[in-house]
Amino acid sequence: MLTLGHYLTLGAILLCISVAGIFLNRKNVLILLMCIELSLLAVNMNFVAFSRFLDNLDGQVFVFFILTVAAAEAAIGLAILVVLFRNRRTINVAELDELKG
Amino acid sequence: MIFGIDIQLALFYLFSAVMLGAALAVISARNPVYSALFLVLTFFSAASLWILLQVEFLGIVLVVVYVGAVMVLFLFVVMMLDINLDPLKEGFTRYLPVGIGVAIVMAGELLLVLWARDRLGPDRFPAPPLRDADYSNTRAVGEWMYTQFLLPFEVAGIILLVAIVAAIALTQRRRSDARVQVPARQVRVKREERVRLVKMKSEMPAKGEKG
Amino acid sequence: MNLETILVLIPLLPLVGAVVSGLGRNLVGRKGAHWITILAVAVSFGLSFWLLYLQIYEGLATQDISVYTWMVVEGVTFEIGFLVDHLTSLMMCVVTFVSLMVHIYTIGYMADDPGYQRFFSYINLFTFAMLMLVMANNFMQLFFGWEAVGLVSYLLIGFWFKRETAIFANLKAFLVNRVGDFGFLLGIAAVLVTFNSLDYATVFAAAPEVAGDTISIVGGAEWNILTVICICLFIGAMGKSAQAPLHVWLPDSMEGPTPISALIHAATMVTAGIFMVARMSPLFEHSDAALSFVMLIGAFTALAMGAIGIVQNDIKRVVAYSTLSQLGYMTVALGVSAYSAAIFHLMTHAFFKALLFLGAGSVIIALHHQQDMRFMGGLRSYLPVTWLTAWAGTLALVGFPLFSGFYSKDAIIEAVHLSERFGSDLAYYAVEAGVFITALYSFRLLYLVFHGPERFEVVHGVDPHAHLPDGQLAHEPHEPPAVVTVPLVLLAIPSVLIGYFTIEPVLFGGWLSDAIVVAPDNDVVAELGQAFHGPLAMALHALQTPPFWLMLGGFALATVIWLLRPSIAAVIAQRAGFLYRWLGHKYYFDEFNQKVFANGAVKLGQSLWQRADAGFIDGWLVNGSAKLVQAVAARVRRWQTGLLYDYAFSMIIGLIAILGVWVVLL
Amino acid sequence: MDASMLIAAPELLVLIMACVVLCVDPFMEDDRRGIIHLLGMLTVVFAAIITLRHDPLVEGKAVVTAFNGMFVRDGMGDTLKLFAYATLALVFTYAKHFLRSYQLFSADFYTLSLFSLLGVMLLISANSLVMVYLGLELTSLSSYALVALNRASTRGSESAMKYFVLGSMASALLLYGMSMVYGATGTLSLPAIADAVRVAGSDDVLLIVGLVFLVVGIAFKLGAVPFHMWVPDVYDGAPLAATLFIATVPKLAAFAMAYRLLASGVPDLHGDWQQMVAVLAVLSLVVGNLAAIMQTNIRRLLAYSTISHMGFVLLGLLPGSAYGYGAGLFYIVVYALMSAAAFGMLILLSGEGRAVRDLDDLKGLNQHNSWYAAVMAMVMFSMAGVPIFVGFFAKLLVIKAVLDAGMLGLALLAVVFSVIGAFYYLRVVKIMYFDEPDGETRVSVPVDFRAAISLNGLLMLGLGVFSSSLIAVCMESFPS
Amino acid sequence: MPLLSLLIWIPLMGGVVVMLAGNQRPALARGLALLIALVTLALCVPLVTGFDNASAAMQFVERNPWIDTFSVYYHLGIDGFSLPLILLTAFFGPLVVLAGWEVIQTKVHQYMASFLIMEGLMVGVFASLDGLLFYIFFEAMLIPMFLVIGMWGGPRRVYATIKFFLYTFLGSVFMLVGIIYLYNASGTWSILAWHDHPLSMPEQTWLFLGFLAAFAVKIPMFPVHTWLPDAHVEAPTGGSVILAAIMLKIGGYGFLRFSLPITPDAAASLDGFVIALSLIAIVYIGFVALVQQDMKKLIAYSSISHMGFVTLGLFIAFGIFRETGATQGAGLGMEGAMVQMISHGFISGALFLCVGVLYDRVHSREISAYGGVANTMPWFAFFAVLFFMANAGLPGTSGFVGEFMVILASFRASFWYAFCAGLTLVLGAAYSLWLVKRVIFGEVANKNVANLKDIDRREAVVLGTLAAAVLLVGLWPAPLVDMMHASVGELLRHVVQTKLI
Repeated sequence: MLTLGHYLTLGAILLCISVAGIFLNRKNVLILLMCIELSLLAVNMNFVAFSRFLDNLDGQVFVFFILTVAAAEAAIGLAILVVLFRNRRTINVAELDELKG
Repeated sequence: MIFGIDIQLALFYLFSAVMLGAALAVISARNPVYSALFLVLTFFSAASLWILLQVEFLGIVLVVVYVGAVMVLFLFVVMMLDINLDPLKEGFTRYLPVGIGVAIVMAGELLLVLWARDRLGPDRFPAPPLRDADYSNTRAVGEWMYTQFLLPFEVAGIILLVAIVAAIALTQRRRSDARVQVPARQVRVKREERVRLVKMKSEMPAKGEKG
Repeated sequence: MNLETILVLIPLLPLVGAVVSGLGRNLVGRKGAHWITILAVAVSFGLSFWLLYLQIYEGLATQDISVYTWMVVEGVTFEIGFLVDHLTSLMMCVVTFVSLMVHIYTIGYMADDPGYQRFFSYINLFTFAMLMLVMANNFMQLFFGWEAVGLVSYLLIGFWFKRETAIFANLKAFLVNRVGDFGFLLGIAAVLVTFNSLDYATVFAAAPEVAGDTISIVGGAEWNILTVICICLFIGAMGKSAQAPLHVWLPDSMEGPTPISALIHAATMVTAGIFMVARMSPLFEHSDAALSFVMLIGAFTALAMGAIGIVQNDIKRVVAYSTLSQLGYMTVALGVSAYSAAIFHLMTHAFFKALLFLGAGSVIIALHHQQDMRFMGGLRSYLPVTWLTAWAGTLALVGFPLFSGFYSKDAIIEAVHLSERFGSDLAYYAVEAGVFITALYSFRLLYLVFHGPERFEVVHGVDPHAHLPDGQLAHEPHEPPAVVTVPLVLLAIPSVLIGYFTIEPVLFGGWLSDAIVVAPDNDVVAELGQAFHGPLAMALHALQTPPFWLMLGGFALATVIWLLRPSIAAVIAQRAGFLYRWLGHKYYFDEFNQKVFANGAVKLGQSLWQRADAGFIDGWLVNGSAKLVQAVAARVRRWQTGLLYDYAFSMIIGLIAILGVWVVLL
Repeated sequence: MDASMLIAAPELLVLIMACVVLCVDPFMEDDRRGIIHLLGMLTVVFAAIITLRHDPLVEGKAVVTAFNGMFVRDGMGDTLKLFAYATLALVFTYAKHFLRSYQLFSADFYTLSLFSLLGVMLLISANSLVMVYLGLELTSLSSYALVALNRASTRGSESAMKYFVLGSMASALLLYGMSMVYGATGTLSLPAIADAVRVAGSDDVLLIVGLVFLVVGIAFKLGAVPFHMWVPDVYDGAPLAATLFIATVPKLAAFAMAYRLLASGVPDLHGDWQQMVAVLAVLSLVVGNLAAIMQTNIRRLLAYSTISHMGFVLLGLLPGSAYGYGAGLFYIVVYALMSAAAFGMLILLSGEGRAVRDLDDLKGLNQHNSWYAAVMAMVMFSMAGVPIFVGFFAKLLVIKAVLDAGMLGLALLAVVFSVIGAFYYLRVVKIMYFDEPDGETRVSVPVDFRAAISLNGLLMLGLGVFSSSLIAVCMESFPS
Repeated sequence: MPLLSLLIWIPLMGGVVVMLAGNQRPALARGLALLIALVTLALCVPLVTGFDNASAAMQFVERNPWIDTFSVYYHLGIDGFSLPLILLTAFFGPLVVLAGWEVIQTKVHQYMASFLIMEGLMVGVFASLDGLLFYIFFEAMLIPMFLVIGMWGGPRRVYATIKFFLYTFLGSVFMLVGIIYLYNASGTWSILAWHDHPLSMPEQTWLFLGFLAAFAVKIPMFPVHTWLPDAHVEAPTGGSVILAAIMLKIGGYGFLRFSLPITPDAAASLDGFVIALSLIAIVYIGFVALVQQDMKKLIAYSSISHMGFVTLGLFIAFGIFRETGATQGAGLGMEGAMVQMISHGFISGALFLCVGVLYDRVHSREISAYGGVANTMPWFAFFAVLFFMANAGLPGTSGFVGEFMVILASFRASFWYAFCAGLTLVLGAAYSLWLVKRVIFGEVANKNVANLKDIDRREAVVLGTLAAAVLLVGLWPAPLVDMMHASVGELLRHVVQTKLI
């Protein structure tokens, strides 16, 4: 029997992977952006599952918006990345420490 | 049920495994291009899972929007930036134990609460009924979205607009060697700047010139 | 002019004089200053004397008037007011008379001093303060006068404020007095608590009622409240009247100009304690313990301080120790309830001691401020008036029959003899021995100063104001001007005579009975009175009593040692080295105080300041917490590494923690 | 067209004007850009007028909803919006000077700010989880871009990157929480969620998990410890104009978000979120104040001080009473004004091409510019919570609310840490007043800037002395 | 005429006006400041004449709503405790202006404005009957003082002024929590209503400790006194004067207004603690003062020691009540404490002015930098000795009255209280006169001293006025204490009545 729990578990694990990715990745900002996409996917997984199991469309619509926003977010994120790269000639996470303390 | 195996369940496990594996590969691949490609795989698997749940519209959108647009954008940027790949993976293994530890703790916590008290079982969330053949997920979502979710829909549009504006504002470079139009100047151009009226005395030989 | 106005005027005139001559010193000039002040004191004296006259001949009743209300709190009235009874008017006359003499004398003594007006201002102020003290009708005003005389004494001891020794002495005097005042104030507090009033009249009237009351001070031990009050008050008297061990300031106070040594540190201020105890007799009479204490302290002072006088070389110091010793006599008298004897001795002592001091001053002027007796001798011929008056004073001091001191001192000795108070035997031996010692140092002084060989040489042809080494003088000594000698003479007269004429009324005639209360059991003076058959008879009778012979013994010994065989002195000093040193160091009281109290206080203060205040509170607690905050802050700040994954990590840890606590644990 | 448009008229105006600015910009020459500024100012003025106008539909009802219950207009919302306009007007006034002197004066800042304002307004009026999310994203995305606005600045792009990554991560976590809440209640509408929770009771584990994630999202937006790490870096790295914006307007929205999600959404879980919020508040107070002490960089100092202020705002939320929310609202409004003045001062003092960063740049300000020193001093004392300045009343109300709820320990902790905090504010005053200046700082700002900053500084005093009405407005925004 | 408001707002607004005079016209700033201070002082005349000594009720009451939402009122009024302190404040206004007349040459307008604003705020503290209003004045006062010390202070001024600010701030926030709690419990900010509001013992204890934190720091009591020496040493003369003469009194006033009547039962149970601290202050600080090398520090420590009498006098009431079962004597202690505050205001103010006179000439506060000042400055020496004598509690000066009353009162509670308090007679004299000995007396110690000029007319007016005040209170304290009787009676009524619920 495929239950809601299966999907939620999947979402949870996916979230953990993405979160782990964010701080395990010390070199490439791009990967961070991807991790964010992953975590959004985890959320979407939850919404979709809930939506289905509750038989309620709100969740699916929400997922749609999330996807839209995620696209916008990716656009801005990449734009910032480009600016960053132009300024620093690197996207190494470990070198982004001019601001600290 | 085929051979005592719940096909749905089997497919779920299959796609799940692929998805999680791909996700792990995303965060651990040496090359960001691979990461991006693994991400694509992840999304594909997710889309499959959703379709398994009969959420077809979103499954399609995921593939179209993500794989078709966002991931391509990613790849595009990866290529454009032309980053030196070799040193980028240092430190990954050093912090791996911590990372895995934290991830496991977090996952453990989440799963513990999700499963421990068995609140997610069929009693509360019965398995969704299979849709009728003529049921259109897309139509249902669409109707719901354009009525009930009108305002969010508009706002989502605005967000996309902002993304455009922001992306342009950030990345557009004014190159000194490029010939660009300046609309402001074009609009505000005055007649005097374009047409030069020269008043000249008519050149007529005057008789009384010497007179 | 009604009586009240007069009473107010008596202390007020000197105050006005002091203010005018002090604050307006440039306005009135030197002459103006001494005229104003002398006039003020003279009028005061005249009025005081007139009061006395009224009391004696018109039977003027006791005056208890209130000048103004200082404040009223909780129904307790604090007032400024005057109580004038026989005791007061006697004191007023003594104070104003001696003061007047000193004022006049000062014109000569301070003639060259740049602080001339200031000096007059001070002694006028002193007269005011002393009058406030003796005329007070309540404890608070008494305390006011008490401290005010202390202030003036402080100012006058340090009159020559450039001298290190002088300003050391005045500080010391004030502080030691303050120790006494501390007790005094506690006594006043106890009075207020016990009687709910500070008025003499009320308090004395209520004294018998509270006689049995007790107060618990240490642990459960109950003390008789009146004993506590009296001992506290007497501690004040010990300070002011320089009773051991609070006597240490008096010898040092000789740093002040000689006129004030006469006025303040011999005749008037130092007797304030005696006056006070006599005034408080209605309280003291209820406490045998307190009286015993008074007596023993007095006896010790009388004997021990006199002994020091034998080895002193400074002329003023000898007189000062003699003052201490005489104050001891008075205190002993108080201790055996012979209050009137004490007052009587106070009066005679005021005259002859002022005389002796002024005489010493006269010598000092003549020798250009040389005070060391080792550089004197044979001055008899140069200073005849001084010499004669000094003899008169000395004879009064040693209690030679018919001289004033004889009557007062003999009365005290007899009273002690008669007393049955605890410890009175001891006191008796002490005062007897004291007589011998008194004679010894008194005649020593006379011989060293006026008799024997001249131990100074006159160097001619140097600037008369130049500072010469000890033993050298720029010109021959000569008798100072009349403003100096006239007061000597005027003081010599009462020094000789007043005892003879007043012993009967003051001591036995009940003259002071309106002020002094003596329980019938304790009344040794009355007992004495039964054996009294007139002053002449008393003088004759004295020839058969030990004091007379002891006095003669002292005289003889002094004559031998310091007049006939001066070499003996050195031999004794060598042989009795230990005793000599012991006396020379004044029983090491000063050293002890300096080491334990002065240095101790400074050390304690230092360590409290450096260790507790700056070290612990400020360093540890205040700056310590500031440092702690800073250290923690520096650490907290380091968390902000600037690295994205650390930031993310922090968020995740936060998330995990909240999840863990609220979802898993709860 | 139903009444929805009327109810959301201010939002519509802002949207339209943002687009107008966007379109007008290309047709402007550099020296005519003042028009953009004017348009921006007009937008906030008219938005304020529209908001203030008593709409017949609104009249008589405390709360009206629109767009199928997605959008809600109530007293708190209007108050917050009005103050958002006011702060934005200040931001525009101050920013104009900065942008001009950095050659950044284009429509970008204005459009992005206006879009962000729109996001703020939507977030304030959100009545559904989806609207919360979208409003938040609209605000955030514009903010990310604003931070990176100075494309030549390495600090700017670095901080934008950090802000972006962490912000996106935070929204993902928030979304995860929303999904859980959705799963537990089956609805996205906040009032419906509240009803569902009331029925279901508070021991639903899904709900609690969701709540944790919601709180994390809110904490990030407010900049509460340990989700605060972006704050100092962004405040420091962003162009001053962007910092000025980020430090003010979105904070109002963050408060609204917290209120909408926690108070309107899950009031019956008050017992649970109260404790989480308490922990966050305490951590913010402690870490914010401590970290600020060691700063020599005034922007970072202000950033950490913001974190500690957010601790106070969270304290205001704690009691879960109308009074507490009112106190929180008052605090956040006051904070926005103080923050605007503080960063405005930094812009004022930034010379040509050199933005103020070090505390030492303020050295001896009193010597030559005593009025501006006084303004800054008033702001600092206000932030420190010294009476009569308005910051004191903000702290007072919050502490009163906390005590109302019987949390004496928290109140004591708050006041003790506000004393520790006072130290670094005093240091700023010390530098301005007690130190000798290195040289004369020339202040060359236009008159509207001078007027605005003076007014802003005087507000610290004026709102303190006449705090009555502002307090009343904030308190009445939450009918109890 | 709203006299109290005028007394608050004339100096406050006057300060702003003076500020407007600007840096370029110091003479104008000085003149304006003096004028405003004198006007304020003149306004005290109707205040005194209109004051009814016989009434314990608040007088000159003004009450207007201020913050409706939580019933804060602009509520002013004075009784026998406030009036003398307000008079003291107004009295010092012109003196401080005069004291800074020539010395302050930089930013004169800010200096004068700071003091005027401070004056207004201090009057506000003494006149407030609304708890929050009180707190606001109480705290706002820190700001001008912070600036005064920091801007015109000595070399370590920054450390001193920040320490001063944070110390007092830390103390007072606890009080803030306390008064908010009271408001929540009682629904009003009215201090008078709080006096009658019943509270349980734990509540009272906590509130008492909160108030204690604020007022103990302010007054200051051992062991939270260490800000005072630093602040005093670094402050300019005017700052020291105001700090010592008036600000410290606010702590004592706070005890009278808050601690005693609002939490009488807690005060009664903790009186031993407070008294112990007071006695430690008197004795311990006496010893510490003895060894100070810096004149201002010495005076500062002596202030702490003297303030010990204030707390002792206030809290002795409980001991007396316990010991004797009656309040007889308690009033004496309280009035003694009040008199001590007023008198210490005069004396310490005068002493700091004296040190200021020397400092202006020699620029050193070290005792060892002086010696034999009397030789070159006889008039100064006269005043200095007078004030130091007053500091040592000489009868006839105001310094005596308060100590006298408190010692008398404390004897009723315990012999040992009186004993320890009485030690000040010796210690006070020791440190005061030792200083006099080293600074005023002796041979001219060095060239600086030899070149000293005696006080000029301005300084003479300032010191002379203070001398007159010191002597007046010392010789005739009746008018001063008469103001308080009714209020003390009222306070005692609150103090001995339990308000436990």
